[in-house]
Formats: sequence, structure tokens, C-alpha cells
Amino acid sequence: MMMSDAEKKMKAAAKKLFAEGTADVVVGFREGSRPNSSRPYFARNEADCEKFVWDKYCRANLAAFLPALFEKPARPKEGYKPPRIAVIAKGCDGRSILGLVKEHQVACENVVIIAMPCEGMVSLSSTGKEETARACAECVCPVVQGADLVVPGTAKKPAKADYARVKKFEAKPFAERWKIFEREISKCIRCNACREACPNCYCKVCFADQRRPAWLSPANGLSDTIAYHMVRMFHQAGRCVECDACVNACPMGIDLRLFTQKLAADALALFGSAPGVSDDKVPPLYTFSQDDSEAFITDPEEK
Amino acid sequence: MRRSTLTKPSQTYEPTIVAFLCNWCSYAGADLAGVSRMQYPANVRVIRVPCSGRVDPLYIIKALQEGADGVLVSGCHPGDCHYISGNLVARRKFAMLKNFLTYLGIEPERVQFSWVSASEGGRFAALIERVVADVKKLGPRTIAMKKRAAMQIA
Amino acid sequence: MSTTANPYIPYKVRIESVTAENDDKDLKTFRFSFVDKADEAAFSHQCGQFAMLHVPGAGEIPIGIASSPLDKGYVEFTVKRYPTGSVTTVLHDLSEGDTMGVRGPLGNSFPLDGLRGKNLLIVGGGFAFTTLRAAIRYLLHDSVRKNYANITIIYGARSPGELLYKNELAEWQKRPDVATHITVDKGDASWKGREGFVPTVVSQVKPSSENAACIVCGPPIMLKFTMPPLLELGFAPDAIITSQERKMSCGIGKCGRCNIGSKYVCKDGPVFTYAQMMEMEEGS
Amino acid sequence: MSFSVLDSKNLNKFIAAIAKQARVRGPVADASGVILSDITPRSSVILTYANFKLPFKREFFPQCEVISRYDGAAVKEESSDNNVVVYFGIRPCDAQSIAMLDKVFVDDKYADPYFQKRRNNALIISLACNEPAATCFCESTGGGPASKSGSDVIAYSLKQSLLFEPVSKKGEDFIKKNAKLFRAPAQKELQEREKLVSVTSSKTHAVKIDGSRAALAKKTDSSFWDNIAETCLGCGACTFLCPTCHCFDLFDEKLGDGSARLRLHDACMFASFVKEASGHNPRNKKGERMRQRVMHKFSYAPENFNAVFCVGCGRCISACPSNIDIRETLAGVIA
Repeated sequence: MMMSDAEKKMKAAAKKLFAEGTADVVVGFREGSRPNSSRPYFARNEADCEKFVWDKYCRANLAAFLPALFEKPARPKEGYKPPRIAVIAKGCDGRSILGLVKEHQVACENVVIIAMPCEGMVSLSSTGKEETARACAECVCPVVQGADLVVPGTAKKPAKADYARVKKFEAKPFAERWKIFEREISKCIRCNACREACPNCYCKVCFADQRRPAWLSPANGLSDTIAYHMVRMFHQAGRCVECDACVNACPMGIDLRLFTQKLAADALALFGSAPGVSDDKVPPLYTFSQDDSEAFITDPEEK
Repeated sequence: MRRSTLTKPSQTYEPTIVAFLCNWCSYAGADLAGVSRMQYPANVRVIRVPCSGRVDPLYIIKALQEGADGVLVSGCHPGDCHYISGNLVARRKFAMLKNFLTYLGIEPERVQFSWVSASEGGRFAALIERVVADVKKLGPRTIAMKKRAAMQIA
Repeated sequence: MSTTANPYIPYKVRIESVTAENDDKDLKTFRFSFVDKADEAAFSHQCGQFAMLHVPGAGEIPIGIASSPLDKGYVEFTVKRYPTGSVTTVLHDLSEGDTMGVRGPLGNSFPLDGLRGKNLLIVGGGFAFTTLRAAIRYLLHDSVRKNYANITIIYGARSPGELLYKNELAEWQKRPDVATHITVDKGDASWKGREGFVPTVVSQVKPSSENAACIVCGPPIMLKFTMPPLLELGFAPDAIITSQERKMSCGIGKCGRCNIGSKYVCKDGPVFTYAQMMEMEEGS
Repeated sequence: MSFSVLDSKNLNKFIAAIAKQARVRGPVADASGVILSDITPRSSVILTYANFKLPFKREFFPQCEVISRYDGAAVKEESSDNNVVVYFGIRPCDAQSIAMLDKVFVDDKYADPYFQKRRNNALIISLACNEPAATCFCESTGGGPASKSGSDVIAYSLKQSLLFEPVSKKGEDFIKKNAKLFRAPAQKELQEREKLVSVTSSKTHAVKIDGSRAALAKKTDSSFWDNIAETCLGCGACTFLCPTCHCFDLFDEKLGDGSARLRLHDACMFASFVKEASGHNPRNKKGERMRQRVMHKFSYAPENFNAVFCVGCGRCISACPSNIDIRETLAGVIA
């Protein structure tokens, strides 16, 4: 495939970082081993940067690697300094990184965000032909926020956050909604790919893995699997950037977006918060406002 | 015992409600209702928590999974929180949780939130009346979220 | 009912007694008797083997068998309680009369029969001493002792209070037909015995490696530092016998957890010679 | 070898006939693709598909099963049904994986009663591949699009007919027993089969794995493995979808007054896999875990069971969120 202009400039930018010694690792993409695919790649020197690619298959959310990369070793060496990491970022990666910074998982000064002009990534349709991935079609923020370096190019136009799919689902009766939810979750094999691929899932020990007390059985019985997904998804409330990292990672093709999107929709509707886009200092559920809605509160006195 | 709620005919259906009450207001409110000999349905199982802000959504989902027909969380009125703002942070969390569970198909009456102060014994009794009535109207939960041996080994 | 057909089904046992072994009270010796007497015959174990202790509702843990095959009517295990261990914590709360499960015996054993007529050096540290205690009880049995030449025991613990089987240690020290050297890293006011780490004591005692074999069990760090003095004394790597520990689920070489390289500790071990250990990668 | 022919149009008649003798499972379409499921003469069986998303091992070694129950008094083995199951349309790589698992669960020092029972009750009719997927490399792992290992009968899907070839004694008896369902092959059908096999096998992607064991023994430097595992997210997709991965955990689940003992799939890629109660973790780094997985398949298994525990189905390659490719790993090892 012809190397795009953006790809050339991105490689040059990455090399420059190494040349200047301003980055220890550059996280980007290289060509995948599957047909029509790209995969995450860590460049550790100028030469590695040749491997980088930028095409319509760079779907993974690279922010997911940051918490582990910044994890302090158990026995840090004398004068241990955290690595300086550059990320070749799409709009969604950028939003996640900002989120991680807000949550003190990533030190702002140690990250270099290389902003790419994202035209939207592709995924395979049910009929097996390439189409713009839903996450990208509905992306409200293709342009990277808080970029340190910007690779010029034309990015996709931001979509309007109308959450049509959520509204459509909401219109269904309770029982039907639950049936659909249950049908999707029953595909789950509990491989935890959704969790591991999610930039927001950085807990040292996930509630699902705690054994004393054991909140959930490790068995993939439907009841526990449902509880697992309910809680894991709700942990994204007000934090989810709708990148679909979980959807892409799921080997069973569970339509997690149908549910996670509701959380994003509500965060916007209730608190005017869109992680990494709106300029709130902390995630909406870490704070409060005196005049938050009381509509949902049961008042036994009212008739 | 849990399963029996599924099989009982609905007129004699007695739901199990798990209530998370904050130590400083709602739990004291429940106490007051008790010492004032106020009558309210016996369907509620109270769990005392330091603050409504302490109630992790996981607890609520877990209660539903373990077979509760309804869950109630009650704390101090906004502004009265013993920890200044615990209930206000909780309010945001619960607003989203209730929407989310409803979105997934759990009727809103099954998961309710309220404020009851230490002096509102009457309000507490009324609240329980209200929640139990709501859940009774819905009838037993038939969705496959309840833990059952069959599901454990699915 | 015969449970031997299915290797996953434990024998039902009753707790006869529970003995706190150390000051920290995190080491307890459990004495079990088989509820179905037929099971005892079926269980018959060798020194060095382990078994899975099953606490219903909590799970299973692999524990070395601490009693001698010649101890009839019961089987003993000494279990360390880890605050994070979901089974050991529950097990430590059980008491006399409670019933639970024992699955085994599992794994290979110390090659004691092959060592007849030899001098034996037995070196132990900390609570890894349990299977060695089984071996010593066996070797010192009247019907067995005559089959072996000199027996030397070197056993160390962090502090006097951490020594296991204190009464038996005292008995052994009285016996003329076994040289028993007990040491602690750090003694206290009442401690009259040796102080110092096990490897040091080994070099001080200087047991002969002539027609001899050594069985050594202890924490990895102790093993690491005990090997050099042993080799110095002239023990050949294949005359040094040790025992390994790993996390296990099945204990029968299937669950794929306890391997060191291609060897499964549960099935090919837990007893390996130092010669084998050196061949096994990531073994230490 | 004797071949028997079933005309494609009679496939449902064939299924009807064996459905009288046993439970029949085969490939049918569902929302998530082609899956292995119970079939009846009315179900529309699909013969053109790369492979099931989920590995065949789950039929004999389910992701989660109760092996025993404690009723408050004693631990009792869990009873399971004893029905004969005929599996139709299993891909040869998956059939081969069962032959490998036999070495662990049946032919080993301890036989696994749960696996063994299902195994004895199963008759496996595999279906030779016509169109391998981009991630297939079965030829390289000692199998192939028409490999017979693990199958009782292997079928070839030709233009108008299915060609059945018995492999095991069990398979021969099955063909004999149902002789009236088949007819003798025509010469051109035999030729068509020959051609099919050679053409398909030419389409799979060759990977050099011979000598990998010796090479792996030398690959002890952690940097190599850390490098490969760099982008590993530590999920269980590769192991859960692998047809030969068989690591499991045993877990007590409280149920009422008693408890059930569950056996569930576990993954050596999970950080907690070998973590001990003391907190010590012998495989603390992603690289160490990655190495364990590769070594288990390509070094330890050959040593212990004298078979490479990989059938080249490529599931791990297509399922990995980071697209870590076992073929490249092996190439890197040998290089």
C-alpha cells in the first residue's frame, strides 16, 4: 500500500523524538499479520520507527498500554525515573490519555501525544466487507485534544452525539431489552479481553478477580457473567470515551457498545460531560454539584 | 427460600427488599420508626453502611443477583451528610446507575433511592410501604440474573 | 464407598486433634483419622509424598504428609496459615471432630529403600521440615532404624518459638542412635542451643559424605546457600535429595500449573535430586 | 482404504438416520457465525466454513463443569448423562486436538473420568477443508486439511456428494452399520477427492516448526520473550479459544448448605495463574508467561507426550486483540 503523507510525517516525528532523546518508547502501529490489519507496536529506537504504519486498520486504543508502561517496578533501581512515552494518537486515544492524566495514572509531563489526522477506522461488516467502524462513524472527537505534536492532514468531521441507537433501544419494553442484553452477554467466555483492552480498566486487582470476598464466581455461569459485565461497564460511567476497544477486543463479537454508549449518553445528558472533550477537571462521578437532578429520588410523601 | 419467591402466586407474593441505610440519618430514622411502634412491611432486610456514598454499585447489583426483588438505598438529605458531601457524590452515581439498570431492562421500581433523616421515622415507614408496594406490583423477578445452581454450572 | 476410581474425589477424614506448633500460631498440625477405615489402607503413603486437603466450600491445598507410614490409625499434616490464603484461613478455624477431605497420596517420595545401609544426613529449615519429620519418624522406628548407618539431623528455624515438633526434637536429641543439631537464627533468653543459619551449621558439623546421602528441605533461599557446603563436603549432586513446592489445582499432572520446565512437581516430583534440579530450567 | 458416498441431496436423510441412533451435533449458522450445535433432519447443515469460533475441546472439556458436590456430609462425584453423540463436520485440526488431549486426560498415569466418559461416547466424523483461512497453518503442525488423526470417520465435501472414509475401528463399524445410506464411489469422485486434498493443502501457510524444540531450549534470554509479550494485554482469548490448551482450575462454590466443586478453564496468560498464597509469583512478567505458553506447546508437550500441542487452527492469531502471532514467534525462535 502507498505510504500516506501522514504516515511519512508521523515516522519523521517519532524519529525526531528519539534523536532529541525526548522519548524512551513510542507507541504506535505496525502492519498486522492478518490480512488487512494493523497492530500495536512499541518503538524503542529510531530504526524501529520504520516499522510504523498509519492506515485505516489502526483501531486499537493505545492508551490501554500506558498504565502498565508507567507502573513503577517492585524494586526500582537507584534514581528510577518514569519512562517518557510518546503515543501516536487518534481522537479516542487522546481522550483516554487525558482521562488517565485526570485519574493520576499517567503523569502529563511524561507523555508526548502525537496527534494523527484520523479519518476513521474500518471494521468488517456482517457480510465481510469493510465499512467505517461504528465507533468512528459516531465519533464526536476525531481531532486529538491536548496534542504535543500535530501531524497535519484532514481529519474526519465530528459526528453529532445524537445517540440514536441508544434512544431506539430505550424505546423497547423492559423484558425485550433484558432479553437482548442477556443474549449478548451469554456469548461471553470470560476471557477478560474487554477489560484488558480498556484504557480505563487499570485496577491492580479487578473486583471480578478478588477472592476474599469472592464477589463473583470465576465460572462463566450466566448470572455471574451478567453481574461482571454490569459492574465492569458501570465502572466506565462518565469515563467511557466510546472508542470500542472492548468491542474490538472481544473474540465473541459481543455488542458491548449498545450498553456502554448509554453511560456516555447519560454523562452528557445529566452532567454535560464528555470525557476528554468537555473541560471538566475530574470525571463527573468523582464530584458533585449542589443542583444535580433529584428526579430519580423516591419521595414517599408525594402522592 | 429465594426461589420460593419465584414460584409463589402473586397475591401472596412477599418480595425481599435489601435496604442500605446510612448510619447517621436513615438507619437512625429506621430506629425511630421502630421505637415509635410505627407499622411497616417486614419485607425489608437492612444493611447499615457508614454513608450512602459508601454504597458501591457492585453491592446493589450483587443484591439483585443474590435474589433480592428490590433494593433501596437511603442516606441523609442533601446538605445533612455527616461527611459533608458523601450523599451528593452518591446522588450522581445513583442517578446514572438507576438509568443504566433501567436501560438494561430492570424496572426502575426495583432499585430506589431516597433521603430519610434521623428524625423522620414516619417518612421511613412510608418509604418502606411505598417501595414494597411498588415491587409487589411488579411481581417476582423472572429475569435470569438470579443466582441458581443451574446457572452456576452453565 | 471406594473413591479410588476417581482421582478428584477425596477420602472423608475426621480431625482428631489440632496442635499449634509455633508462637505466631500460624503453623498448626492437624491429625486426621479416616471415617471409612477401608480408606486408610487405600491411602498408604511413602515419606515425602503430599496430599490435597479439601475444605468443602473453601477449596483444596497441596500439603506434605508429616506423619510416618508406620504411624497407624491417623495421618498428620502441618499447615501454614497465610492471611491471603482462602483455604488455609478456613482450615485453621476448624477444630477436633470436624470432617473434611484428603485426596492422595500424590507425587513421588524420598528414595529411602534405595538408601539402606547408607549414612543419612537430613537438613531442614522452617516449616518445610514437615515431610522430613515423616522421614525421621520412619527411620527412627525400631523396625527400620537397623537398616541404616549413621543418621544426622540438622534443623533450623527463625527463633526457638518457630521450631516445629518441639517434643519430638527433644526426644531425638536424647537418643544415642541419631545426631540431632537444632539451630535458630536468633535465640532468646531461655535458648541454650545453637545459634546460626543452617548452611553454617552444616559446615560446622561436617557430616561425612562417605557412603552417604542427604535429604534437604527448606525455603528456596536456604537451599541456595546449603548446596555449596554440601558439595564441598563431597556429596554428589545425585546424592542430594530435595523437595519442591508450587501452586497446584489437580495434583495429578493435568491442570498445568505446577510445572518447572517440562517437569510437573505434582506428578514427577515433589522429590528431585539436586542433579535433576540443575537440569530443570527456572528450578532453584 | 474403502470410500462410501453420500449424495449431498441426501444429507438430511443421513442425519435423520443417525439421529435415530444417537444425539447428533454439527455445523449450523447463527447470529455469530457457524457454530457447533445439535442438529435435526430439519436443520440446514453448513459445509462451507473455515472453522467454528469456539474450539471442539469444549465438547469434552467444557469451560465450566461440576465434578463433584458436597451435600454437607460427603463429597459425591457428579453424575452425567451417558448418551452417544455423533459429531458431524468437525474440522480435521479440531479432531486432531482431541487426539492430543487424550494423551493428557486418558492415556496418562491418572485418567480423567469426566473427559474419558464423553470421549468414549463420541463418534467424530470430521470434514476435510476445502478453503483454509488466512490464519491456518495445520500442514506445519503435522496435520493438514485432510488430516485423519482424532477422527473416527473423515468426510470430503465434493461437488455433488460427500465421500466418507472410515479411520478408526469405531468408524468402520459406523459405516458398516449404516451401509445402506451410502453407495460406492465413482472413479471421478475419487479423483476429485485427490485433487481437493492436494489443492487445499497447498493453500495453507507453511511455518517452519521442526527444530523449534531445540531452538526453544536455547531461547532462555528474557528479552526475547519480553519483546514478544510487549503488546500482550494479558487476556485469555488465545488460551480459551485454543483447541489444545487444557489448563484448568478447581474451585469450590458454596451452594445452599453444601458446595459444588467446579472445574473451569484457566489461562497461563493470566497474571494470577501461578501466584501462590504467600504472594510469590514464579511467573511474574508477561514475557515469562508468554514463554510458558509457547514452551508448553512446542517443547514440554513434545517431551512429555511426544506431540506438538498445536494444531495450526490459527484461532489464537485471529482472536488476539494485539494480533500476537504464534507463527512469527516460532519463526523468531528458530531464526
